[in-house]
Amino acid sequence: MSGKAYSTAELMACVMARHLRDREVAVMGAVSMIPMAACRLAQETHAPNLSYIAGGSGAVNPHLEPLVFSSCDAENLRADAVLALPDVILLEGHGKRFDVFFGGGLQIDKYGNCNLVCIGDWHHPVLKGPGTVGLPFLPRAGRAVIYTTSHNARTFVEKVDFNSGPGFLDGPESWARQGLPGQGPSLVVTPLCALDFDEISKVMRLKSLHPGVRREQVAENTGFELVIPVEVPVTPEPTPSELAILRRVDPTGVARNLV
Amino acid sequence: MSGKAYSTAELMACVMARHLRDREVAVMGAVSMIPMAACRLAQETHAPNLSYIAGGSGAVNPHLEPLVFSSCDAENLRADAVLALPDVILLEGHGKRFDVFFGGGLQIDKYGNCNLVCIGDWHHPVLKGPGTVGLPFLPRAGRAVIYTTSHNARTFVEKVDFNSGPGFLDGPESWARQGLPGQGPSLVVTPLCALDFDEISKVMRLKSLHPGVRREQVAENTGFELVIPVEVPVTPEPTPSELAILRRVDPTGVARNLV
Amino acid sequence: MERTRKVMSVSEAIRRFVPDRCESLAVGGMHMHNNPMALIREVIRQDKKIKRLITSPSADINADLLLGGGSVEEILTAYVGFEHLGLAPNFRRAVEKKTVKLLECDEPFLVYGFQAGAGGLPFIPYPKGLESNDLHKINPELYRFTTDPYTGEQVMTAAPIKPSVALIHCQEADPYGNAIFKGSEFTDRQMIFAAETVVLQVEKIVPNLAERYGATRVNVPGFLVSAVVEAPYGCHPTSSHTYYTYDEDHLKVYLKACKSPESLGEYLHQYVLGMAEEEYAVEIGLERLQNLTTRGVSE
Amino acid sequence: MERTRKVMSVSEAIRRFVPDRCESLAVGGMHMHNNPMALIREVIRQDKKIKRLITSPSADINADLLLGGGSVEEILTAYVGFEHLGLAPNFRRAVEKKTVKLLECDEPFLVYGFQAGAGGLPFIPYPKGLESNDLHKINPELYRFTTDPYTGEQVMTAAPIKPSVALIHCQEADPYGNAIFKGSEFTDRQMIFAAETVVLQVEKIVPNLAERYGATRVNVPGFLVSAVVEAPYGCHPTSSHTYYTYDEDHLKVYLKACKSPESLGEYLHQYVLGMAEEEYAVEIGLERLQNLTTRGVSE
Repeated sequence: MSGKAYSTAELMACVMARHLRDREVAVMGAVSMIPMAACRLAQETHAPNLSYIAGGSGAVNPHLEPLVFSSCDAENLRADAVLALPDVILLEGHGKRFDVFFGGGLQIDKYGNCNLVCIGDWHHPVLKGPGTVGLPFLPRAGRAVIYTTSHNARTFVEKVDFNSGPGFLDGPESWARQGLPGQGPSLVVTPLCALDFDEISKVMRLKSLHPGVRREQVAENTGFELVIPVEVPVTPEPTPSELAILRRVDPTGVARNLV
Repeated sequence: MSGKAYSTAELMACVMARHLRDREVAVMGAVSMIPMAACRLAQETHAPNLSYIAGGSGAVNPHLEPLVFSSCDAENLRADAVLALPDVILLEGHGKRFDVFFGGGLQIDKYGNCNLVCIGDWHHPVLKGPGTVGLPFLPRAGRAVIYTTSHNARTFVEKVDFNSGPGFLDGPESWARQGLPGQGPSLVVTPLCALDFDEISKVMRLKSLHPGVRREQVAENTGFELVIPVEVPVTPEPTPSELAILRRVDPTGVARNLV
Repeated sequence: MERTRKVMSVSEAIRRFVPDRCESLAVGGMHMHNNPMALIREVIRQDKKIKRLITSPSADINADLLLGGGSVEEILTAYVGFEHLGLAPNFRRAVEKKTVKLLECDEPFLVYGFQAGAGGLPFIPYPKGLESNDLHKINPELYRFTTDPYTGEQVMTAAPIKPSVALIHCQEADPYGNAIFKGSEFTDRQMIFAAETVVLQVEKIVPNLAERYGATRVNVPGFLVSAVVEAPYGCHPTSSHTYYTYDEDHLKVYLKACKSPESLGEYLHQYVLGMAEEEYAVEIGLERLQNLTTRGVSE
Repeated sequence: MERTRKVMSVSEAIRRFVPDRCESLAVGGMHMHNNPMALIREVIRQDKKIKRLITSPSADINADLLLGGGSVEEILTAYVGFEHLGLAPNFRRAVEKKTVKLLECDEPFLVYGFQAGAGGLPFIPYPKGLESNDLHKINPELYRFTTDPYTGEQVMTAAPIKPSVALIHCQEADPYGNAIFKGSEFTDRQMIFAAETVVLQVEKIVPNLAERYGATRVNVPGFLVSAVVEAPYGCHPTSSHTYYTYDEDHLKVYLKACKSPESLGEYLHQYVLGMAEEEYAVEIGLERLQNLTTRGVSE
């Protein structure tokens, strides 16, 4: 994003941070540099009582400064507390402990289902993904926040080849039938835009366009028909104070330089 | 036990200690001063690789010196390692982790079943006992060692009013039907004698008489018909070196003065 | 914006977080150790009604005092006793006279149950052989059976336990509820994980707790804790691991007082109802408390 | 009598405790941290056949190297990858070319499974909603269903996992196998509890471990451990929490080497097959290893 005072990753972090509320508890897995920066940003702005858990490390409220690549890194253990991983998994199953669960996938479909398992048929995969780890817990979280650094039609597909991180499943009926404790996916953050989900159809909906991005560009890079409201606002740019915090938390650009 | 160089409790500790083998793992609950002394004695004599866990404290190989009353005492945490109690419970369920489980009861019956729940009918108890805690795990231990400081016909009954710590259940058939990982009760230690169980009938059997105790005395104080072999040896007295160790471990007589 | 501190007085904590009729109250501590007595005395003072009292696998005066001085409809427990000091007088009397409904269970029922409650697990199946005792016969509501889908065998189950409120003692906490057990954890950390609301009493509030001990030792996360009450000697007459040992003489005074309703009433007046919790330590005597020293663990 | 020390060389530990055909081998470590690489390299050197490889919820080079250089029939895993460095080349190739049988599961299947294996529990039922993904459809042998006896609903289950052998890295241990994790435990302690046999590699043997740190921090009991191997920098190229960080450059060398069978063969010759494990650190370079410093956690 040459010419801008901020990187796209920083904008994405701001979008996520603004979505988090005070007193909430968030959790994230591997490759979560942007969500981690977002959580620290939220804590330093409007959500001082936000708690977050950095994946497999079990660290509760890692102080970062500096943010590092691996969510399991010992650097995260400069924190408020540390849980053994089985305790984190226990809390993920509870259904009322985590307000926000950050997820993602090689594929993400129109109902917010994620796939980290494979492209193609599981028995004869075109590409074997790494595996789904904790994404099956998504339906037990208050809200799922989905993010990806690649917004294209290969990632955003009509239907995931393998559902490893459930969103609204096959749509509103199948979701309602489950009667799950969480509200399902609530926000999707990409390098092009922010998206949420239509309340009735549960289909992904354009929420705001990042500065300089056209709605056609989003539609072209999405492999299914998005809900696109008549008026789509522009994602507010990072404020100077947001940027100052992000750069203190991430001085080496671990998150900043991702996109 | 006036006139003797040792107390009955010390003799009981020696009987238990001699039963423990090197490399075994033993576990015990509350009010286990004699078993704890026995474990330390075994470690200091023939079983240096014995491990034992002091009840709810989770302490692995408490060093004692001095032995204290409560198995949950912080004093036990001078130890080799400490497990959280849920981890101890997990290991108790495994079926191959603990070779010896020390148990006891308000009532003990001829098949080695123990009762810590109530005397009389549970719905209208004559006496409400404290509760059974971990005794239901007895059938998952390699061997159960049962002990009591009161050998009388109220404690040793034909059939427990409530089976809260299973021994050989209703006898050999019901035991065999279960196909459990452990060998069942293997030793009973009282102020009068040591007992084991007949291999075929699974009924409690007199194994050795403590010095000065007559077999009639045991029979009179037992509320069911014991198996009594023709030859019953006398329990070997504590050796001077056993006594020296016990008194180093228990300088204030916490176990020694019990009986 | 400022982070919100959770530090408050014992009376405020109980008033705000224990409903007047509490659906289920879990009390931490095991045997005569780490009983959250400051909180429990305040529950009696504020005359809270407890529908179901839930204990650790081995309760002591934490449960017995509530049964003697408080209002408890039913108790889920695997043991109430005073270890080498004998049986629990109010527990025994209440059960024998049926003034309390006893939900009697074993230790794994509680441990598995807290685990299931904490993890949203529908139940925990028992290892084979644990159905061979008599507990499930008197408790068909608690203990049930289902099919092991891997072997086809019938297995006994423990139900999830989710206390409405847990009263727990930790040795130290920071103002945000991040806390540390300095000795044994018993099942207290499990109770924290399983409960809807957690009130912590601590010996000391340590603002830089994670920095001081290393965050890896701070294994109670503040987001599970609603209130932090600083109550030095708040476990008396039980011990607080690494801080002080139990007061055996006082426990004997208590056991003796429980022999008659009159003497129990006097005990309750002298140590519970007739004062604010902040006056308790003075009533016991500071010198006496300071003499309850432990030989100390290798910390 | 003397207590028996369990300290031995890496070659002796693997020779004695990993059968030539190992029914199931669990490898500890998560992502690029605490992988027991000294033990894993020796498993390849000694050409052990592994029927089933079992990983933590997120495996890395621990599994990928065994898939590339060893003999693995099937793998039970929830993730093999290199986090921000990309996909796992040998895992991906082996699965796509079907040279390994993949038992794909999710993180709770492993965590619940180790729990059940450690505790003799016949299975663990999943929280509701975790059956809404597709994993159980491809794995009906692993994921099954039974009835919740409290609600009558169908619930999905995880099977117990009991590895024959677990290879685990702890930062420090005493000569009897009592050990300590100085950073995150991941699922390594669970693997220790679930496995039949445990081989530990440590950065340092500390004879007075419990005295030094306090016994409450020593949460791996020696009676579960068969062998203790002192292997400084034995996690390289992954990190050992609080000791050193991962070697990103070496991991990239590895990933590049995996692009062809020839270059993988060269890598294996240079770092595994062509030397004893004791020479590995010298091959990497001591100065390089010493530069893998962490900023350090507040311990």
